[in-house]
Amino acid sequence: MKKTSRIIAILAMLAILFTMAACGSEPAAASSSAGSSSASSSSSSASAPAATEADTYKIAVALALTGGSAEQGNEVRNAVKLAIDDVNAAGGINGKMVELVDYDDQADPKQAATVANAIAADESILAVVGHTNSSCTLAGAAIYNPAGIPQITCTSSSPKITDAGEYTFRLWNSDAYTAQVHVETIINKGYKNVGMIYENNDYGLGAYNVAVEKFKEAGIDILVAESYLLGETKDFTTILTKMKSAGVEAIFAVSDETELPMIMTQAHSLGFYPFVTSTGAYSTTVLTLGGAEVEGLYGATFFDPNNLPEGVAAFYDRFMETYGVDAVVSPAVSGYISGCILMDALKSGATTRDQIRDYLDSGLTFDTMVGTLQFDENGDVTIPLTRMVIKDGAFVGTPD
Amino acid sequence: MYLQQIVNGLTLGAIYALLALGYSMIFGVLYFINFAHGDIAMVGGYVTWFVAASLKMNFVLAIFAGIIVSTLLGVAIEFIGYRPIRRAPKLSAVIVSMGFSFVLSTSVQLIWGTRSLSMPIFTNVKTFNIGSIIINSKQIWILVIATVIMVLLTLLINKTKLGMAMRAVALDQSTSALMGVNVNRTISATFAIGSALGAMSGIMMAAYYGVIYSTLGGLIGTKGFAAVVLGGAGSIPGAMLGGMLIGIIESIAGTVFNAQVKDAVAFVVLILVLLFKPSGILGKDVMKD
Amino acid sequence: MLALLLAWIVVAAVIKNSYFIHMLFMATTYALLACALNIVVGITGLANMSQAAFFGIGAYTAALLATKFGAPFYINIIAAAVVSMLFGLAVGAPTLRLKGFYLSLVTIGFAQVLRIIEINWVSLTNGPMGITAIPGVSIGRYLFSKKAYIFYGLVVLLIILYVTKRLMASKIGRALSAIKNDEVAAKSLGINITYYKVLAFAMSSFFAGMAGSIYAQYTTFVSPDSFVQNDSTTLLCMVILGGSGTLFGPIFGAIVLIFVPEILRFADMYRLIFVGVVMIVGILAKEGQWFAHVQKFFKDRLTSLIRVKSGNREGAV
Amino acid sequence: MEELLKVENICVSFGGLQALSNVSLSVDKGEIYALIGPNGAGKTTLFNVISGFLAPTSGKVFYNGREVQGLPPHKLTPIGISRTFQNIRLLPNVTVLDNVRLGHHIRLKQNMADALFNSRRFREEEEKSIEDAREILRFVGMEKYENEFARNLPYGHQRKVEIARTIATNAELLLFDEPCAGMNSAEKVGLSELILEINKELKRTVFLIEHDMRFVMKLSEEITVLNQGQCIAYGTPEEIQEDPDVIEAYLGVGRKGGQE
Repeated sequence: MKKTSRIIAILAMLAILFTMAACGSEPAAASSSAGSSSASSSSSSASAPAATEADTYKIAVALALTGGSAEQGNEVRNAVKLAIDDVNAAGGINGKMVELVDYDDQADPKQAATVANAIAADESILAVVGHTNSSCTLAGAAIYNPAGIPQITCTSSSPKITDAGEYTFRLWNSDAYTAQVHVETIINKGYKNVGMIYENNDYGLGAYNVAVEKFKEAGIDILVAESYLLGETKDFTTILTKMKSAGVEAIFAVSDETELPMIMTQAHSLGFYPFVTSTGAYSTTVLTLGGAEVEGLYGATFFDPNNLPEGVAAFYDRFMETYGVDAVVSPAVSGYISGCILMDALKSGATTRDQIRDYLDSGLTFDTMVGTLQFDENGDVTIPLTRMVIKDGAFVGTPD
Repeated sequence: MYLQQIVNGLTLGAIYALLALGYSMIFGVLYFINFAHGDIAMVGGYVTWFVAASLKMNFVLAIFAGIIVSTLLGVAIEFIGYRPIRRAPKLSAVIVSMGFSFVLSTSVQLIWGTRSLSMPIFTNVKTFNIGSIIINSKQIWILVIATVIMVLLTLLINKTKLGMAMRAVALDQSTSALMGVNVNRTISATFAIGSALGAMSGIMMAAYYGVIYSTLGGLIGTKGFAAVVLGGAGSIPGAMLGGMLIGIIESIAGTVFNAQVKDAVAFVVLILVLLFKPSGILGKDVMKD
Repeated sequence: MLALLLAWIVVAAVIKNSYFIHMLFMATTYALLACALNIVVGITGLANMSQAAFFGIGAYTAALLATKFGAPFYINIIAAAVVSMLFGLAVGAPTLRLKGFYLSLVTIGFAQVLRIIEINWVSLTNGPMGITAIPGVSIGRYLFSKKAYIFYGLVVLLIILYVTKRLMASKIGRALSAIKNDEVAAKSLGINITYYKVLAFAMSSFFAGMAGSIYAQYTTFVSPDSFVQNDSTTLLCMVILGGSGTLFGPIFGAIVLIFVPEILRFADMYRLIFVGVVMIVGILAKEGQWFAHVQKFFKDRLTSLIRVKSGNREGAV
Repeated sequence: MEELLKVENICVSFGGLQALSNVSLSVDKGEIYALIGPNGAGKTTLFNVISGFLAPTSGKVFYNGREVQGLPPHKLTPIGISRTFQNIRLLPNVTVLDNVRLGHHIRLKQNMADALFNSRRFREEEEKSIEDAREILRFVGMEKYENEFARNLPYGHQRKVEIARTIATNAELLLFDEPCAGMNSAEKVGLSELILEINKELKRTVFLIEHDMRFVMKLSEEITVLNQGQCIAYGTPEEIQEDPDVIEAYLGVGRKGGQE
């Protein structure tokens, strides 16, 4: 009995291995699409016009759809989907539909490498939007670049991504610029006793370094600066008690939309009411989680919420209606823009991986809802930020 | 400032203690750490959120709903997962409990999404100044409720027939079976009570921070078992003491060092206790055969 | 069994698809880690829940040596193994006198503390950003292709299997299995329990370090996110589901737990539930009596007039 | 005769409970010595002290004139002390032969390198070990079962295998903790013959705990009686049988005399 089951097990293993060998030349069937009939020869290199034989254009999203950063990942995925749906609703491109393939990296670089390989192996995939966390984006870039797949990340801000390779593009601001905007908010308000809370990752550390320098230029020393682990630290009372006893008046918080309301709530429950400006403020999650506690919170966003540029309002409405949510966040905006830019590339006739890369890198300017963007020689963009404040439970643009 | 940090630590400690009690009771009867316990606590929090926020019902009702669901869940898990392998190596039970932890946390993500949700109970916070210390109404509520629960539990264990049966089973299963104790029913009851305490801890945690999120189970879970080891595995007063101490040690460590040391300090305590006094403060001798 | 290994080699040689190459590499790496863990868990019966941490130590060691000193791969793999083993000794020596479940808690605590160190010691580990651009393995002027790493891993896997097999046939293996079966009896026969436990721990972490070095040079990128508690848990499952204490069992476990979730990738989040269910049902089925238990339950309800006395024996072996 | 084991004023207390107080005795080389006493008298505790499983609270143990109290078992077995357990501790999932071979552990010289490279020393040693183990199995009459898993043997046979394992350690002093517990009278006769053979032919000193009075009286040359952690009598079997204290100790706790 035991022996039989063992033999069966061995046979099953052999079956798996040989199946792999047999379909070793076929694309990975990991997509949500119905059929993977679009098998193409494995010998064709990335630049070969393999995909033109397929009846759809495939774009992949490789994001944290579950796990620690799933919130951002799903926003971006939904936004890209919307951009693609727009094109498909209008009859597709050259008569072909655009198909979105989802890959989940679970915010784990090992998984990111796995899905990146799956994408690289699927010759019909033309470009990737992803990943969510910088560590995953870098792990993916190590595979996309040699394989020649254009990659756009919509949320990763690590400075290392700048040099990740010529196929890696970023539609998101660098740490330095973002931090500078927030530091200036505090300086302009005239606060001298400053504290800082930041995520212990490349994003937070980068912002911290910029902030120290900028505050120093203004003659301000940071009294208390503490980092915390994203997704793990939920109790900020210790940090806040320290700040309170140090006499901190203003806090620059490099925190995401989940932690920020907790920081505010916990500060107030200690009877501590500092001025706070934060990178994570512009998100309705902050409003729903924070309620009255986040009144007066400052932030920065791509555009003045009271004065939405043309197209943005429409995008907002559609996004909220399609996904049954009552708000839109910044990653969704950058995700949507990424999707649109890729659609533009396809429309322009760039229908291979290399053609899309060349299109992105051609120095073209893109007219987007956040203004005119252009990828620089490193594949980065700067999206101008405006300040905003939470007033009566809503985001309001503010000049200071 | 240290006094203030101790007050903060005590509040967290009370929450850890409730969770640790469940761990410890289950450890007492089955001799393994139920890794699904933190997730059972989280489910309690989510159910409470669902009833209070989505169904817009009274928060007391919501809390009871959370506790009941967790209790049933705990009993069901014991029945399906642990009872059949009670005599198997403990490592097998540990793996099964990790499997349940996976299933529960992922199910919660599927049902309620990965976004953090705002917990609509105890939102009206007032703060009181006592000398240099500030204490708020949430903290008072948590401390009061936790104390009441602990007193009731102590009475239950020491004064009732069920409590006696639990202690007997913890001491020696086969002998207590011979003495006429229904071992299966007692273990089920232990899981029920332990899970209910866990749910209370999960609900309080969510209420304290004002949000509930899908990684809550794992986060408080680890603090909970650190508290169990510190207090002494299998000991009820030990779990209470351990929880409180972990809360306070965390706050102090966070003050002296930084927030990340604060998050790691529970593990450092765990290791040190196991190295130097594996039986914990109030536990039975674990080195004995 | 030989057939499986042969098939593995043949498949590795034949496949071209980079995704399958990657999957096969991951399966090789995890098989390696699981076989190493088997020495501690399967043969000696100690519940080590920090295998991924040793994997990480190896990976970081190799990453640092390769990036900072440009060390060749053979130095990397040996240094990774040795450093990981030293950590294994540091954790093992003082804690191995603890009983099973306490030991597993210490290992969990160790892994967590290590992770906090990885994240915070930015000057060494580059913190949460991880170490990037780790040079790959090259021999002379030949730079390893991704596929070559499968063979690299297989060579180490064969070494582990050989070492395990030889040891199991020797005094050392008999002592380890005596410790697993009955510590008291082992003691009474003059076996130095602590010495052999530490030895098992050291060997296991030694090989885990090797796996880490291979992995670091393969992915060219390491970060704390890659070596988390879930990985340790999964590895433990691989060993136990595959057949703890057997020579090849952990390889089966690794193959199943690497490929099955991958096949189910289309199922999105449900696959994680599936992994949990595999853990539960796998163990329950393995420990047997599960169906008997269910059957008994209904039987008891039917004949509910008869009171079940001391039902705790129903799970008896 | 030469003194092999000497126990001097041994005290053991667990928490507040005094398990042994001032126990002294001495076992001569080549004799069969018995320790008797009612349940809970502290007999196994004393064995645990002698075999290194328990450090005494105070007092001394000498083996061959060397002070050994508090040494761990893995240091005591090599110098010549080996024991069996009240509840048999064979490795259930290991063959009878390998169980006995475990007794060779301390004298095998092979190291890891020998094992890995299958050196000549390794092969010779392993062959020798198998031969020796078979020899011992033949001696205890268990050679038929060498490939059986220990768990499949009947109780009496398991006991013999456990004894064979202690012989395999080459220890001079063998401690048997209730060797004939749970055996029928035929088995007991066989076992007592075996113990005599071990004593006479293999020249091992045997120190045993036993409840069965007939068994003890027939086998042992000297007896010490423990009650409630104290020595209450010492002497030859004849002297013990007539000692009023012993009779009272046994009657006082009911029918614990051992006749089942």
